[in-house]
Amino acid sequence: MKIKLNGELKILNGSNLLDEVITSYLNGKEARGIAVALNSTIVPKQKWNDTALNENDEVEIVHAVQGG
Amino acid sequence: MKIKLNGELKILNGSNLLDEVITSYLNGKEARGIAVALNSTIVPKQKWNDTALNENDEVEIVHAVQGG
Amino acid sequence: MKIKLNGELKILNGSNLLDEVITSYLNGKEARGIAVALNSTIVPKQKWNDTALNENDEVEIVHAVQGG
Amino acid sequence: MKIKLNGELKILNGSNLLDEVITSYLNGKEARGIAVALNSTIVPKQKWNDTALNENDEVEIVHAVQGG
Amino acid sequence: MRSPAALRMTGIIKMNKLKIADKEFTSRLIVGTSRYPDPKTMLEALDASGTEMITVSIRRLNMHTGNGQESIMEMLSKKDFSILPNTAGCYTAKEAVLTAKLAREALSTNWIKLEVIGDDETLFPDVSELLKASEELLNDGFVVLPYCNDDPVTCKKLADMGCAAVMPLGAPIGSGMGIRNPYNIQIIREIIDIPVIVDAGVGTASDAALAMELGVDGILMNSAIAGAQHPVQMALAMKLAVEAGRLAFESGRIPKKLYANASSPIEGVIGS
Amino acid sequence: MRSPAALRMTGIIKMNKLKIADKEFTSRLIVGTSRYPDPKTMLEALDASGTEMITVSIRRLNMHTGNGQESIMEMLSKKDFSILPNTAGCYTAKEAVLTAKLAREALSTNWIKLEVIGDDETLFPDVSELLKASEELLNDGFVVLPYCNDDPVTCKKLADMGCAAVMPLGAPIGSGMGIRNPYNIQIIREIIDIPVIVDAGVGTASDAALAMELGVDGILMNSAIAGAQHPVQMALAMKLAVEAGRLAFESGRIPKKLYANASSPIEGVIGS
Amino acid sequence: MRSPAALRMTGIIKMNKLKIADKEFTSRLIVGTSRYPDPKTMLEALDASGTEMITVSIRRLNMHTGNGQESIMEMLSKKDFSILPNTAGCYTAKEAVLTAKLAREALSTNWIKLEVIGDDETLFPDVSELLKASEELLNDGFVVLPYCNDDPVTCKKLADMGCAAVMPLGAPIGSGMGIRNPYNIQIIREIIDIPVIVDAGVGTASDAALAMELGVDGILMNSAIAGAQHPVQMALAMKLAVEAGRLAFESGRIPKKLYANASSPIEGVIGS
Amino acid sequence: MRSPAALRMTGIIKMNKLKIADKEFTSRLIVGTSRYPDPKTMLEALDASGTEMITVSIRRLNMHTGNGQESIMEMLSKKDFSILPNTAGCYTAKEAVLTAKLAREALSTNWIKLEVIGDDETLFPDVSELLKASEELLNDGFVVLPYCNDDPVTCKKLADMGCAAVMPLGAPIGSGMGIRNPYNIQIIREIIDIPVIVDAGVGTASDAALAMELGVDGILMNSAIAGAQHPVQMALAMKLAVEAGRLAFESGRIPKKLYANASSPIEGVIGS
Repeated sequence: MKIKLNGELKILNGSNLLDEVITSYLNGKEARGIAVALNSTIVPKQKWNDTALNENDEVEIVHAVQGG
Repeated sequence: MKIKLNGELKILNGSNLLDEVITSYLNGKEARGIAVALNSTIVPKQKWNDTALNENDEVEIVHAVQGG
Repeated sequence: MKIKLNGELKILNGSNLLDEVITSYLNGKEARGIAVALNSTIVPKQKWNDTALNENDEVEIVHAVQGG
Repeated sequence: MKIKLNGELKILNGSNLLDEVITSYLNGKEARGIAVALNSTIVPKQKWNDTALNENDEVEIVHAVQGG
Repeated sequence: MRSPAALRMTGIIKMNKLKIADKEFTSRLIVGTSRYPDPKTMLEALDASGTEMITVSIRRLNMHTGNGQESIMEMLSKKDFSILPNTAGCYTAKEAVLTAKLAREALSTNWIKLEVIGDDETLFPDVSELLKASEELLNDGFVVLPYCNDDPVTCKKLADMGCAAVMPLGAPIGSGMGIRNPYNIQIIREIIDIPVIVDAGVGTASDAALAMELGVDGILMNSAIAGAQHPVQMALAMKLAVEAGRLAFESGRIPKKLYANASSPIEGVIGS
Repeated sequence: MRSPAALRMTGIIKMNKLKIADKEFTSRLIVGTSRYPDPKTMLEALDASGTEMITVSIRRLNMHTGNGQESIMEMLSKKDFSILPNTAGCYTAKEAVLTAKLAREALSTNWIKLEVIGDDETLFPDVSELLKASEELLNDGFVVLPYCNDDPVTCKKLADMGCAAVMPLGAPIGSGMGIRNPYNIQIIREIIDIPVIVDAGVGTASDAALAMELGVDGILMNSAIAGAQHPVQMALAMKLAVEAGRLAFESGRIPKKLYANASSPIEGVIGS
Repeated sequence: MRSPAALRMTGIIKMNKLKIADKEFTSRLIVGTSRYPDPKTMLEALDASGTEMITVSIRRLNMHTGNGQESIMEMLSKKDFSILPNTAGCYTAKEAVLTAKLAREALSTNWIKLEVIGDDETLFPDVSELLKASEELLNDGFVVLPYCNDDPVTCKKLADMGCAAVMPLGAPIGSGMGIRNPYNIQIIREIIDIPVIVDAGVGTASDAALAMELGVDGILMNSAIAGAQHPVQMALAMKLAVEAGRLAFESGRIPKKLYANASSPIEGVIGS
Repeated sequence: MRSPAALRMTGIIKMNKLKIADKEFTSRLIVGTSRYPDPKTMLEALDASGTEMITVSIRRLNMHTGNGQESIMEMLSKKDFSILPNTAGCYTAKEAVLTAKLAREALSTNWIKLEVIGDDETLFPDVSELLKASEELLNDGFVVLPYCNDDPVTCKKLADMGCAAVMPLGAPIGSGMGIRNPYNIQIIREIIDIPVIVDAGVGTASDAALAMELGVDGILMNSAIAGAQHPVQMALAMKLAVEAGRLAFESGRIPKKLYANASSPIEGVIGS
């Protein structure tokens, strides 16, 4: 299944659960201070577990950086 | 029949033709350089003759004045 | 003997010693922080005693006041 | 005889009359619109003829140029 | 000596013409017709200003005379100015659009100075309503000259939409404060391809010259002339100032420097 | 439409003349003759500027040609300007007085633009030497127009001494910075009874207009015209700007306000 | 001598606090966290500035390190600033609203500095999109602080809508041009009842002091500090300047006059 | 967070000290003692200003009390300021020299703020008399700080003569007009090697900050503090403003640009 993750194409071979996709992306980093949008809708952290991704979904994983 | 002419109430006792209402309002003054709107729609001069007014119609008769 | 003291005419009936003229002018006030000029020349405090005034001498007794 | 003419040393072999020194300097150019100073004093044109130069005299021959 | 006009004719001095939509103007000054002491002074001031286009307002025809709402067109009868009606007094796109259409009908011109006011203390435009009205009027075939903020983004939108010019304000209408933010005007001039007319704010001749030196294409003014103690004389001052500013802009001014640069020659000083 | 000249002739618009000593000038612009690309451009620029008085410098007659020190009087042969020689390049009263006397002899004029420079980076005047030279030249019958600081006290002294005008600087010579301190110029204009000519600093047309609007009587400039990319055109711009500024000054401008004041009538708006 | 802090404590000098929505701030300076030479300098500068609220941006989490997109929250770990996320980089209401919601989720704050940019050369706001985004976010419970033009009409709309403050620009972001139009800022301050924060444009300390003297409630800056040669020192300069400007505003300055007014006493001069 | 004082102590922020003749000052603000509502307010304001040197005038000792000519030294009894007597009210070199000598005798200091006034409407200096008095006093061993025009040539002469500082005016005394000609002040700062103190003209905090950002070494003020509605608070504002301006000057500000420069990162925006 193909999704777009932070603007880049990603093939999901394993689970299509949002939670697992995020965990895999974070690669061991703690999931603090981040937010996630699925197809331009926020998915709160407590829903990551319930959210299955579909073909062509667009996922954004963001956090706060230095800004003015 | 009651209409509003340039913001003021007017009772039409005679004709309800727009043309005649205008002529009466102009009181002998030539109808040059003026424009007329009926209920916020422009009525070109050539249509004044064909246009009958209805109860509560709002007529605006305007011209150009000094402006900045 | 007439002198001018701070711009005002003064008749000296008694001593014409500068020191005494100053003391009299100060009227009990301590002679600290003041300076004296006789005919546009400074007279240092230690010379007041030695300085006799002459007819029409001009004496200035000044001190520091608020200034910008 | 040595003089200074417009800041430059000049040896006078012939006449020491100011008039002739000027004429020689002008080299055929008409003496209009010029002024002459000898040792920082103006010498009017009518006096050029009467004025003899002395050793080390300083002569300035000036005219008007473009200026702001 | 040759007169300025003569100099221009000989081709020594060329001042570009102003082109808005399909009209060409020699004068870069657009003048309002309001608030003069009397019609005679107005006509003389318009003459003195050298303007070729004047603004008028659209108001209800009021049969009572002497109320300051007489027909301007009658006053102008023998004059040959281009007429630019405005939508002054309109606070919504709807009012402004209707007023523009009435103007077109009354004056047989599809040109409109589009004003949509947002606030009666500042008379600053309402940006959203202005954009809406511009769009509608452009779709309806109008030549739209919008009075707008000195905001590059709004001006860019108006230009992209198809307006014939943008008319950013120099300062509040009638304030006489001059060009309060020359930087914004300069930015607008640089990023927009259509004519930029400074509308409102000019108080005196140097304001007009300065605006023109920023490269704008023209100036629209009213109060600065009509409200001066001597309107006709001020009109002439403005005419000259606009020309002066434009010529200076086209002449390529000397650069600014902190220190001096002698104008007279340094060599040949006596005693040196 | 009547031309500006026509308007003035009809008496509708009157611009006062400038009187310095016993001469009267219609033009309020005095122009320097230095640093133009070439003599032809200079002559055309002088014409375009409308000036009636031009400045020249006094320099050693140098028989080598092509050195920029040619006789200006030959260039001007057929022109009829009043000539105002300057003492540019002088750093002491003594040099300046001698230069003034040479100028009088060479040019048959007792008018002198008195410059006594204090520093070659700023070309600001040396006040003490200037006062000394002024006094000497006045005693010797000169009509003295001193180039001075924008210092009210120095200007007052020069006026009281008998100078024909004071010529405070707007900014350093050739800097093009405009009128850096309009307040001082305004104070000088208010407390002095003789003509005030702003000398030096003007960079572009709006600077000239602004100076005139402060009420000064005239402007002397050189670099702003000669150094522009198009000197002749800039000369015309300056002519117009000086006239515009003077007319505006005499016209009584509208007051400045923070808020707006509608120029179009408020009554009779449709839908109201 | 008593320190400033001591003076304030004794009640001799009181500086009002800044209240935005339900938060109260002693510091009137909001500081951006971007473009410092390194995180250590940033932290020291934030300390030196005395700020209590800092801005951050929301960006895609990028697992490649050393790209300037590291988590700011980790850098700040031990610090206790209020965090004001921004929507920098958004060009539409839609993007800005989504970014605001992501910020709320990531940072557990409903405060948002709302930026909707209209043009990437000027970084001026897009007024229409800004109004739209403000409305949506207000409806969704956000505390909205919009970055906007110095346009009184837009500011009034934003205030009427329920924004917690308006943040008009002083000059383009990062331009360091100062308060280009103090008149508009003054008008905005007078006609709006909510806090006015000048956002963008400040270049140096006097700009900040001048803005505060116009009566605005605070200043948001980033480049002026981060881009200075010595950011920590400049941060302190800005802290002091904001305090100085605010105190001066509250102190009631002397009026401006063209002429002098002796400060020393006139009587009792010797020889008089 | 560390306080400003703490930051300076740690060596992170260093502000250079001001050295005039042989004295070193931490504060760059010299404050006048005249025209406060009452002596108590004066003392509190002096404290709040952080000044280390205050000016006083020399006047005839008048035995009538309550005339504003009381001894300032008694008011100050427990304070430890350096005292800088002035020659305010003197119109000639002779008066000023005598006043300076009286001051030296009365106050046991050879420091003098030399004022020789040329005109009582502007209180501008008389340049010739000022130079004369400076020379005499320097020969007599005084440490001379002359109040002078913002004239680079006069300042250079005063510096070359041996004055300990030059004190050009920013605007007329008591006018509150700020630094009317920052260009001249900047030129003076660049061409003179001794301390430059701006004396007179400052009206509010931003004026003081701006002056310091030009690189001057200090500011002398009186009316701006004493005449404010809240003098003590304004004194603190001025203290902070002078520090802010100096720190900003030493910090190396960002350059000014016409266009924007994003402060937030451009990469990583969502949806991009």
